[in-house]
Amino acid sequence: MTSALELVNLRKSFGQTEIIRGVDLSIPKGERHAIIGPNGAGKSTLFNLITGRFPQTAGVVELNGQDLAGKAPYEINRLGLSRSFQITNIFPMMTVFENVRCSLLWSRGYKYSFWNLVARSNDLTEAADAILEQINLTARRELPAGVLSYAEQRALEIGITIAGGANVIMLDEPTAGMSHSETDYIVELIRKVTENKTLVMVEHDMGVVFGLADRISVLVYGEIIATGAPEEVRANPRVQEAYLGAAMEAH
Amino acid sequence: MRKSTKLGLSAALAMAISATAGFAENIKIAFIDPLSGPFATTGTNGLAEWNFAAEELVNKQGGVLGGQNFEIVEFDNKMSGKESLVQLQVAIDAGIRFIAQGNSSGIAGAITEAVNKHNRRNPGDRVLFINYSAVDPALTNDNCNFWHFRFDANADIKMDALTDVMAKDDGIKKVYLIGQDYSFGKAVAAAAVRDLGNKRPDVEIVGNELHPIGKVKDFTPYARKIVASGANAVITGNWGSDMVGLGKAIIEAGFDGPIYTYYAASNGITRTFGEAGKGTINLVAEGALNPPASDRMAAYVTAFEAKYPDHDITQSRIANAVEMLAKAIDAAGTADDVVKVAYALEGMEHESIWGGKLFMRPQDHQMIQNVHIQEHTNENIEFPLDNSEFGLRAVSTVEMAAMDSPTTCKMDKP
Amino acid sequence: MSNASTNSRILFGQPVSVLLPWIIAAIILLILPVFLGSRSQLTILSQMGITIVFALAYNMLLGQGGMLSFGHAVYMGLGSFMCLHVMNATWFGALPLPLLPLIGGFFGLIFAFIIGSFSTRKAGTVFAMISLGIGELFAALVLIVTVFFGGEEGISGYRDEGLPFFGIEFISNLEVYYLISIWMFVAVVLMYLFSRTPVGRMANAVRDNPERAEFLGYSARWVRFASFTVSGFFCGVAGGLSAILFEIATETDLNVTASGAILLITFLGGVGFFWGPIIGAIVFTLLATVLGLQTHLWELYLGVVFVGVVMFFPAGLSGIIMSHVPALKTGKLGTLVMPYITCVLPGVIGGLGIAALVEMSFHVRSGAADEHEMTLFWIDFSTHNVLPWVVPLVIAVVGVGLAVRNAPAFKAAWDNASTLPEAA
Amino acid sequence: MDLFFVNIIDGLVFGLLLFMLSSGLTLIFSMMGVLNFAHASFYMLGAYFAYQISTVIGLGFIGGLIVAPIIVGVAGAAIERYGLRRVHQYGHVPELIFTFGLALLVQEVVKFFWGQNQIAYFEPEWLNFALFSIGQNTIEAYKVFMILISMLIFGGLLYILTKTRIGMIIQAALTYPKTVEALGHNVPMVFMGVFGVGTALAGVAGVIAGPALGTFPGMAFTLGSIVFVTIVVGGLGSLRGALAASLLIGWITTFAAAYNFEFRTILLAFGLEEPANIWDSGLRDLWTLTLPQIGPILPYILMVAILVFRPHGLMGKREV
Repeated sequence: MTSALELVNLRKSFGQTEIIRGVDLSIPKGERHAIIGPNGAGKSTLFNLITGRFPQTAGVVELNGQDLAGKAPYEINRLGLSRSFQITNIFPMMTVFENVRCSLLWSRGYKYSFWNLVARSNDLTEAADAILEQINLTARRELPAGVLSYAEQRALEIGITIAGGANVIMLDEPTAGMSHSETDYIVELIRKVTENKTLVMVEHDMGVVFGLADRISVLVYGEIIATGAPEEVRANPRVQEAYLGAAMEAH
Repeated sequence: MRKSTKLGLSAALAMAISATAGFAENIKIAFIDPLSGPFATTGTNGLAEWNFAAEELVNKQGGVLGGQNFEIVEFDNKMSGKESLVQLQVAIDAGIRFIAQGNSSGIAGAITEAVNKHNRRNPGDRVLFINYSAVDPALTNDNCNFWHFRFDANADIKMDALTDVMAKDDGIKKVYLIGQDYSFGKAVAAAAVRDLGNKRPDVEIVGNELHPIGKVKDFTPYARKIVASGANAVITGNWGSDMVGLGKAIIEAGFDGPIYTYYAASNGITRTFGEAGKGTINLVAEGALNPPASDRMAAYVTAFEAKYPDHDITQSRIANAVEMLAKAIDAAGTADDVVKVAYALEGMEHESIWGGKLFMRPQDHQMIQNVHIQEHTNENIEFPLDNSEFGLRAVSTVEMAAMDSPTTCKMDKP
Repeated sequence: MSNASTNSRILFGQPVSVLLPWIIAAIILLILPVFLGSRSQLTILSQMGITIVFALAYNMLLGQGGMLSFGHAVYMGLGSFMCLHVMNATWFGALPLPLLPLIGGFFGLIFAFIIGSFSTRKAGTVFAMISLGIGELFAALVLIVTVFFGGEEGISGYRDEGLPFFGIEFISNLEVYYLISIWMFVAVVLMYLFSRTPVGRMANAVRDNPERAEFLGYSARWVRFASFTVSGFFCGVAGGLSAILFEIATETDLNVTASGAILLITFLGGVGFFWGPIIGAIVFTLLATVLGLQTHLWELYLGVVFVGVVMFFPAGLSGIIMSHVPALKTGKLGTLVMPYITCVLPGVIGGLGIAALVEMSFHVRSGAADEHEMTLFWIDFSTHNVLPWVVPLVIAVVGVGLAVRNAPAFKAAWDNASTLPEAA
Repeated sequence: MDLFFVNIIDGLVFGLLLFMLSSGLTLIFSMMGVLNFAHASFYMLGAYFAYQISTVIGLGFIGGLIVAPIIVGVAGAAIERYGLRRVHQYGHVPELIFTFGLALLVQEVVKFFWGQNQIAYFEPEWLNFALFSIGQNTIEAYKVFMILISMLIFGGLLYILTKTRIGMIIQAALTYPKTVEALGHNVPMVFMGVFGVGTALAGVAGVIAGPALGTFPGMAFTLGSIVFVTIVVGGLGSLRGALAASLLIGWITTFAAAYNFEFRTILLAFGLEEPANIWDSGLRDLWTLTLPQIGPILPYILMVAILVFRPHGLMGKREV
């Protein structure tokens, strides 16, 4: 059985500086995997490499056994990978409902059609409403997404990300900038919506990471220094030395 | 009193003045030309001349048909063909039977075509098109029709007169042709090549080129070419800022031969050329202000300058058109049946206020008249232009220019 | 259009509330000639209809796709020229005139397809500048390629040489009005429906956030390209209608000024609502045609109004109208009447006073030397008396002063009317 | 060969004139992201103000050259402060449309106050003589004066941008507009200043170009879009790019106007046969086409090509 995501010797340089210095990582299907690491370790860059936002300098990214080299974000998305962003990235002038509905269009086969009317497609409306229900935004259905609260926008972002039914979900710091209660709410949400899917997330909040992840990879200076179950990683002396110690103290 | 009237909102949309022709005392002439936008200067100037001519030459003389006055109704076509057609439609709906337009041969072409269609489709309210300034020869040749009358000398006639004069000047050996890249510019160049070839085969045409209209920011490179070509005369049909830019650049580049032009006067152009243009700028046109042809004409111009200090009489044919239209309406005995008026205009002979005879050639409705070559100078100028000391002075005259010139016009007459 | 979640009656499978505006519009189009039936009025109405199609097609890019085009008249103009060439072709006699706009649309689509294939790669400034370059290029080509464009005179033809359509030859302006109205209605419906299709919806998404749209499986470039091509089609239809109405196409149809005008119209009407450009087209045509008959300074006023709208009401006229909806919903629209009378009305009157002063000084400067009489707002007076200057001055000062003084009260009333009372 | 040198000089004059406009515009564009459509309108205002000051008020040409740009700059800063900044919150498209409307409005206002005609704004007497001549072509002293003024401005601008603190901030803002704000500089103030200076530069260009190219209400329109072309071709945020592109376009348009190259030469070289009766041929426009006919649209072709193949322009650091 192929893994959901397979990174082989992945490298990325900006000019002279090598940010990602040979990452090897294999994430099996159905796993919840967290990538942690100190600031500037290259987590977001790694994310952007996987999702096709940047081209890699060297190495291979495989999604369900398929090489992603040279593919544009929309092509990668069509292969079943969906992501969220560190900075909220929604369609602010469209309604909440429209936001979700747009994210359903491609996967439901509507593609570039201009002979279907979206309002007439009951399957779209029902699916979008179901997702709104899942992310608890039904009451906000007709509001422009730009006026939602921060936590609601983050929830909507997750809704958009999972709506297309991708089997690999990548979340970039889903709880950044949230209060404790909001974080708890989002963690529950993530747990709920990624049921039976592969989840890859970057996260700073160790509580979230250890509560949610099946396995954790630690990225330091563009290299993965440890991968394993939360307890293994916590016990790994290199990790403690490089990163966790300080982070745990601060916690 | 106001002679120039504007149609109100009601007129345009609520049709308040529909079919007022029945009880109107005045005979209305629709003036359709640019009154806003970049070309408004020529438009407003023409409007002033129309208003003045109607007042002085018709209304103050007792009107036509025993006391009806001319009234000029202004329509702003914004120099757009389509807008002109809309305004034409409004004018026709307002019961106006005479359409005057002059700026741009392209628009004149659109109007003459629209008038032709309208008259064919609506025999009940036909109109006449008085073209007072558009000089594209096609309008009285291939594109002629019975409803169109041209009071200006067309580009070919002017060139014919100009080359008559140039042919006598042995100093001219090399001529440079330059013009705007559109129908009129091309017509001027073609006529110059043809006429010079006929009259002075020894004259060499050292340059014949077109530049984009209204797009050239700096004319210096053109001027350099002209100087380098060794030309001793330049012919151009340029107008507006293209004329000023070209003329100034040529003079500044050190050229001292004559520049023969069609439209290098008034509207700020004369003042801009000033001293530099003296002895260089020449212009070919019907009607000349200097020297005055008669006391009557001098009084007319003086009165105009007093009334419109910011305008000059640059389109003397407007006075001709007004006088001849009045005469034709009187002769036809009606201002409503334009067919009769048109037949009265055809072949009409008239003594122009500017001196000389006028003859509306029946074959093509092209006015035949005296054409003058005039120089830009400040000597012996009785009527200067642009409130400067400079003006135009006739130096030679071609009588009844191109009287027997051929025409390709085939007219369907009702 | 509102989402019909209420249990209203159903017609043609649609709630009546959704169809009602369309039905009303159709009835208005049908009976308008009864009231405005002269040839010129019909011509102006037809012109309005063409502008509506063009403006809506333009708004597919500007409002719905977030693409600012400075050369969009090219597609309408080319459609127009193509249709005139068809009208001059020998086989035109076999073509019913009502089908002609389809040909215009087809060519608009083809040209948009070609140009869009490289210009829609990027949105924003790149797209805007390419469109400007293309616009300038075609405007220049019109005068150079005389074989096709006919130079300055353009190309003209006869609409009544087509195959009679159920006996109609389209000679009279009324027949042409109905032809254009029907085409306009169909085009508007189609454009509205387009905005409801998946690709139309994604155009909004790409406008808002192209990157996010890419991560939803859509290529932003393809979405833009699709909108651009469809917009080109409707521009071409507008061009075809224009060919029918005016029977002529000239350089002024596709030069940069024409492209600028449609931007002005669309923005004036408001890009945020589907029907905004319709308002813009109606208002602009009226301003240009009617105000143009009233004053030589209409462009000055248009400039002031335009800059004012961009500065204070960026959502355009439709935005102003729709900003009353919250007050309507709270049921407090009535409370705005007095503030309107005390603030907006004096402001408008003051503005007219200023306009009167402008008109008078213009008249003094550019009128004939002995002509002191002028007419403004149906009042005759002499510009050489003092009183006619004092009156508008006082009106302007008092009007604007009142407006400024009462502005805070207006704003307070507005805010009060637009918000529901806090739940206690 | 004489003609070639003359054209080099003429192209230089026009190119430097373009640079005075494009340098200000590229600063404004790069920092604020505003494609200022009204930039050429400030150029026109410069010419008209200079006419008013030098001729009507009687301060002479130098008086106009000094005072007019200052007024234009102040007017520009005021428009930034009270107009553009207000519109800025709505986004880039309304901003652009605002400047578009402003350009229309300025043109109408100019027409209202100074009329439609070309006004009598001329070179000063003391510069109105032929300095030297190449072949039969004379070079006016005023042209050389224009070159000197432009060089002076370029030098001054270069000094300010590279040697002063404010220049450093501006340079940083050109490349990283967001970072400068993060560093705590008063960005609105910098914006207003840059807008004022940029428009003042356009004003200077107007003052010295008015007498040479004519002062009339359409002067902004004829030059307006070509200035955009210049900064897009030159590349965003690059003053040197703006200079290179200005000179390039200056020379392109000059040389295209100067040489009557005919396209039939190319067609014949391809072995095509010229139609016997050219005026009946469907391709007559192609056969009779000459370079000067298309000269003024060459910059647009260049721009479209640049945008399609090299979106960051000749020397730009980031995409348009």
